[in-house]
Amino acid sequence: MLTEGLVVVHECLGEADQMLRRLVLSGPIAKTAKAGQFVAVQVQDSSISSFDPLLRRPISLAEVSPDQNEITLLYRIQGRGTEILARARCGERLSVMGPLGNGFSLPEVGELWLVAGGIGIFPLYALAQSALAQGLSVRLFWGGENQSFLRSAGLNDWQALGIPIHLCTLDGTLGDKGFVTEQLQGRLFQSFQLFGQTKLINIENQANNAQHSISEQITVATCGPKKMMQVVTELCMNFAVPVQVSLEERMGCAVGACLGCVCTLVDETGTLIHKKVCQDGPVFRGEEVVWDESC
Amino acid sequence: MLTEGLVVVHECLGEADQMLRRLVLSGPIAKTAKAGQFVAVQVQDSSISSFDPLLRRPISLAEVSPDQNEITLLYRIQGRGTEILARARCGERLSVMGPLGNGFSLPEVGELWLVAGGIGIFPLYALAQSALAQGLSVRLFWGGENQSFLRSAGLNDWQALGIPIHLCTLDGTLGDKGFVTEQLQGRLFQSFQLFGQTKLINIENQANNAQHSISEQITVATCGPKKMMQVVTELCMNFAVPVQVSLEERMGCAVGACLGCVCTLVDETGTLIHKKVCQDGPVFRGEEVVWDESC
Amino acid sequence: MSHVDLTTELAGISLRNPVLTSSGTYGFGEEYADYCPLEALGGITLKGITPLPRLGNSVPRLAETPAGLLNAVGLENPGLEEFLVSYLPKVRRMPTAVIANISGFSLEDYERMARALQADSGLAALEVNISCPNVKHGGMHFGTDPRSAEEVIAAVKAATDLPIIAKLSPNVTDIVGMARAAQRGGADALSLINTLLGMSIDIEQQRPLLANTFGGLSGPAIRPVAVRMVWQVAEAIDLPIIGMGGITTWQDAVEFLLAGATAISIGTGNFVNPQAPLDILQGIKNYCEKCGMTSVHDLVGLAHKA
Amino acid sequence: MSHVDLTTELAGISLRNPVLTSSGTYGFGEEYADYCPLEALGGITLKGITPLPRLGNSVPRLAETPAGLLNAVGLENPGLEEFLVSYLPKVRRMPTAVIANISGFSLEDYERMARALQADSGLAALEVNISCPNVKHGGMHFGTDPRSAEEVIAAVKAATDLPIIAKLSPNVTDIVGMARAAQRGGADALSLINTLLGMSIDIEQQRPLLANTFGGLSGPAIRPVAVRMVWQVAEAIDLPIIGMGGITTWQDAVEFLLAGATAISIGTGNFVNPQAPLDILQGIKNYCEKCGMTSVHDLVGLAHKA
Ligand SMILES: Cc1cc2nc3c(=O)[nH]c(=O)nc-3n(C[C@H](O)[C@H](O)[C@H](O)COP(=O)(O)OP(=O)(O)OC[C@H]3O[C@@H](n4cnc5c(N)ncnc54)[C@H](O)[C@@H]3O)c2cc1C
Ligand SMILES: Cc1cc2nc3c(=O)[nH]c(=O)nc-3n(C[C@H](O)[C@H](O)[C@H](O)COP(=O)(O)OP(=O)(O)OC[C@H]3O[C@@H](n4cnc5c(N)ncnc54)[C@H](O)[C@@H]3O)c2cc1C
Ligand SMILES: Cc1cc2nc3c(=O)[nH]c(=O)nc-3n(C[C@H](O)[C@H](O)[C@H](O)COP(=O)(O)O)c2cc1C
Ligand SMILES: Cc1cc2nc3c(=O)[nH]c(=O)nc-3n(C[C@H](O)[C@H](O)[C@H](O)COP(=O)(O)O)c2cc1C
Ligand code: FES
Ligand code: FES
Repeated sequence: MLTEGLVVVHECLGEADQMLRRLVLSGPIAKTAKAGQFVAVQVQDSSISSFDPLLRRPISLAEVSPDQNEITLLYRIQGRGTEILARARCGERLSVMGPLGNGFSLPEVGELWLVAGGIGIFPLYALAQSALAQGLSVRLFWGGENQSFLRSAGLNDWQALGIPIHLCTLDGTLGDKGFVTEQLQGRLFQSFQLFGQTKLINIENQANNAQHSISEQITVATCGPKKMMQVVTELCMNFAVPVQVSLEERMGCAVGACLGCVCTLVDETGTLIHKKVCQDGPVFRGEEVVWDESC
Repeated sequence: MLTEGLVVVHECLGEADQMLRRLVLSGPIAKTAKAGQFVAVQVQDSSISSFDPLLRRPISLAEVSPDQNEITLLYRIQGRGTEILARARCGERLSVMGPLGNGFSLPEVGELWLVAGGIGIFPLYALAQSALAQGLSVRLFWGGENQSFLRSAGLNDWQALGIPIHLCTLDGTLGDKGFVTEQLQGRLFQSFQLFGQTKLINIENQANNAQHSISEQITVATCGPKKMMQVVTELCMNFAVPVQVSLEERMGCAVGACLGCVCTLVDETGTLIHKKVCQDGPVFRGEEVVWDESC
Repeated sequence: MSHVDLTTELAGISLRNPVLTSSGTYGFGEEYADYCPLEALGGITLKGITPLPRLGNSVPRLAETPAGLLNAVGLENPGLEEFLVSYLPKVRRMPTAVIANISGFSLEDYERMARALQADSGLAALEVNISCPNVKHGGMHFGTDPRSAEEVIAAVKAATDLPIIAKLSPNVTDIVGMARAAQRGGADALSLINTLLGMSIDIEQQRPLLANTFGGLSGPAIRPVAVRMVWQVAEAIDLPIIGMGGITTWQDAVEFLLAGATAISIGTGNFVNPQAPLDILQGIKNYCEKCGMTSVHDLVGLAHKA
Repeated sequence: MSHVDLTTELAGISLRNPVLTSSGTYGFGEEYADYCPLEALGGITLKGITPLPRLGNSVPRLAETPAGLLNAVGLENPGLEEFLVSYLPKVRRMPTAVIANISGFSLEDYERMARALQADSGLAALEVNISCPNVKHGGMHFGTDPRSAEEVIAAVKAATDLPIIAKLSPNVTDIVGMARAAQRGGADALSLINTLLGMSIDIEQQRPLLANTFGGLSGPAIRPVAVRMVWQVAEAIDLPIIGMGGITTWQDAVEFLLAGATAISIGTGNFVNPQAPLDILQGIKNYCEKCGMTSVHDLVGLAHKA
């Protein structure tokens, strides 16, 4: 769907130096969109005819409000495109394609564990809302640069959801000092009721034994830096916990027509195949993703 | 001089369908600028880095207010560049080069006749103000599409100057129906105190006899469509009245470095030469201009 | 109620209108269905295929440049066999003219594909890509040497009864020479232009941005080069031209028609505006009406005559 | 207080820094004085001169395109004699390296100009434009045929004791072949690239927008093509390169240095930002500092090594 989204809110999110923005667009996209999908936004008011920057920018849906006819996009000013986008004012119209791609799939029952790195948190909020609405229990693991970032990027909103939250920061200013994957690993151990200093590699067999019980209870969804998602996936695979990952790639068409945004997966037969992040994703089963492949 | 002009006023001029705008920029350019000079404006806020459209747009100084540190630009939305310019809001900053080129030169004494076609009126307002300040008497001949245009393009402001004004429109909705050059011709005849049906070509000799008296009294300055300025120049030459014309050409550098904007003149020896509209003009002695030349 | 005849004859094919979409930018015809109904288009050109399946290049495959796009997809495609089995049957049901685009690494590659694709396949024509700059030792060779270009077109022409469109590379000293070679080879029409070879460097990483180092430059940035080549070839050679390269608005499309293109094709422009083909078609129609023309064909090459 | 050594050696010339301005875009060195002090620049390249004065093409000579500019000035210049009399004396007093740019329509033209311009003239080097696409039967011939290019460079080299910079046209199939030809001819350095041949049609008038029909495309639009050519030539040939084509920001300049250019030159970018050379110089310096480099030369070609 191609629509002209009306800018109804466009504001700084948290501390100015975090360069985060909240953009609410009014339009019919809200009617059909779901968590994990994204839109492709033209960064200048659609009445301006400029071909520089040329391409639309993919931004995830952070919130979908079908009743208000509104979608919320949260983004970080990263380069030229988002810099220009940040200048859009209320009342302007931005050309928006979407909703695009396939979102996350919620499990029927059990726990949904969200693992976010940095601004990877943004698409997970819509997912948490859907999951809670469906009666799932949700748990968040979130790592960021520092306290200022986490607070700016919407920690309060998350806390308002009343779910268990595990935070960590690189500098230790909030939550644990370190990586979110360590917290995830700890919690996975705990869920297996395995304690002690055992290295992950040593418990693999034990984990496998326990796999049925845990994999039926927990689903992991993750978004963040590729490296982080890779470790999250490896951890989950060790515990036979299904994991959904939201990938990013540079996009041209955003509808599957140009093959610009492929990622490499391994299919059932063990063959390497390409899938399109825009059309087949951005959410994939972590187990299928070939993380280090560059073919 | 390269400055960041602060947009202090940006408004529609007259009827919306005339697509005219008034843009007042605050900055040091006002200190040194004179009537007939122009600026080269970047059409998007200088914080936006877009190379489409690539070039600056040349716009004449319609008013220079050194005391308020302000310059006024009047322009018509003509294409992509001016369309984007029209979106600039108060508080934005536009990168401005200027003042550029050589302005009109005022005679020491006598009468200054201004002949404008359409939006060619814009640079003449600053000229009229300077001339009046210097004690010259000023007379305006102005032709436009129709009444709505003339009123939109600032007729009131001109009337407020208290000078004699000869108007004409193509559709006769205001002033004479027809061309401004006819009015100019009539008035030139009158100034020679020649009446009757004599065709211009027949009175050339008589005009030549009278030339000293009249050429010492009247100076013509004109801006408008090329064809109009050509006829104005021919008329003036017949009466030996000095005429200054303000030319337009597509510009690259606007400072004389690229040779993109040349016009053809004939020098004292009769040789065809090129001059740069941006640096040597935009105001030239009409007598020198080779109007039909395309070399 | 329109009084403008938009139908366009090209290489013996009858098109509903002169607006096509370009190979590699419009997938296999279905991806843009939500934005632009196929039946509105004059035709579509499918993603380039090769005899064997190809995974193409690593990512990043795309880099944005001022008013342009670099791509180095590397001819990812399912291969001829899979194309015949899974895609061709759909083609028959598509409510518009469908042009297949073939690329190869040897004369035999091209021949093999041409033999497999005949008029009874439901295809309207075969576009022969002798210009893809992304594949090492690939199409580039055929696309820059007139003799090879003539050979490959002649081989394809002999192998199929479909009309042949030769798609030329702009990365040559003499585009007219290449067009002549294609004509000698028996091309029924020419597609002009493919992408300009370019590259971009990531100054943070201090290495080429595209995994493939080089990529093909497309989009509005290259339009002046494309219009020039269409103009030059139209002056010199009597073959219909499908003009492309940076077309994003109807004004761009009209520019190509005036320069001598019989039809126009939209590539990167679809990414900018997925409804570009519709907007452009409407714009062309309005322009013809404004000029008092009864057929879009009256525009073709008009700027040469002025 | 800078710790970055910006001095640049190029074809035996010592430049204060690697930032030059391009022929035809910077007049005869004085036009931009209000915006950019000459002493801040590494050097300037003067408007191209020919043996005889030329009035050049009719207007319009310029057309804006997406992120680009078409120009068809047609080598308007005062001619060699007037240049020697009126301009050269000023050159001596200019507080930066001044490079003259010569164009011709025959081997003799080039020779004659080279003979008139020697090291004692105060010039730092001679840039030989074998690429101007605007003049019918003009530079184009020398710029697209390797044999002619070699001949003209050799003739110039023999006629003057100034260092010779060969300025190459991008409108060729094989830029490396042209660069090799210039090297065989004795070039001390290469300027890459001149403008891409393009055109634009006025859809209101239904005729070419430029009076000359064709023009040279410059500006950010062509940068990916220019970077690619600099990269290819730097890989293949051991001559210093002055990189140009679309440089408007310091990031662009760094891209060319990383691709293998020893110095960079700003053309159309001056029109966009008349202080571009200053901003770019500062940006390069900051970038070097950030990377912990003590000399700008450490950047040159770095992206090849990664
Ligand atoms: C499916 C998807 C969802 C996304 N959701 C969000 C979100 O919710 N919030 C958010 O802040 N960012 C999100 N991003 C990343 C966002 O698209 C980039 O930050 C943005 O495109 C950068 O554009 P720029 O012009 O500011 O930066 P530039 O660096 O100037 O961009 C130059 C080019 O690179 C592309 N590019 C740069 N970074 C990325 C990237 N990380 N991924 C893909 N393309 C990139 C741009 O699209 C553009 O073509 C998402 C990306 C994808 C693929
Ligand atoms: C010295 C000078 C003073 C001017 N003063 C005024 C003024 O006070 N008010 C006003 O309304 N207009 C003025 N103009 C004309 C104004 O510059 C053009 O209307 C404007 O450049 C059109 O830009 P655009 O992007 O809207 O149109 P487009 O048609 O999209 O422009 C495309 C290109 O053509 C050039 N161009 C188009 N028309 C003209 C033109 N008539 N002259 C020069 N270049 C042109 C543009 O600069 C641009 O490069 C002046 C022009 C010159 C040369
Ligand atoms: C992502 C992408 C993939 C392309 N793939 C092909 C291809 O497979 N075969 C081909 O002949 N041309 C291919 N092209 C070239 C286009 O068909 C077209 O000739 C070129 O992009 C210029 O047109 P444009 O500027 O409108 O995109 C591709 C272009 C792009 C941008
Ligand atoms: C208006 C104009 C005039 C030019 N004149 C010349 C010239 O006389 N000699 C020459 O070698 N190159 C000439 N060039 C080419 C530039 O020097 C430069 O190679 C080209 O524009 C690419 O760089 P850019 O994109 O930074 O402008 C001219 C370019 C422009 C825009
Ligand atoms: S962006 Fe085109 S296929 Fe995904
Ligand atoms: S615009 Fe460059 S010389 Fe006038």
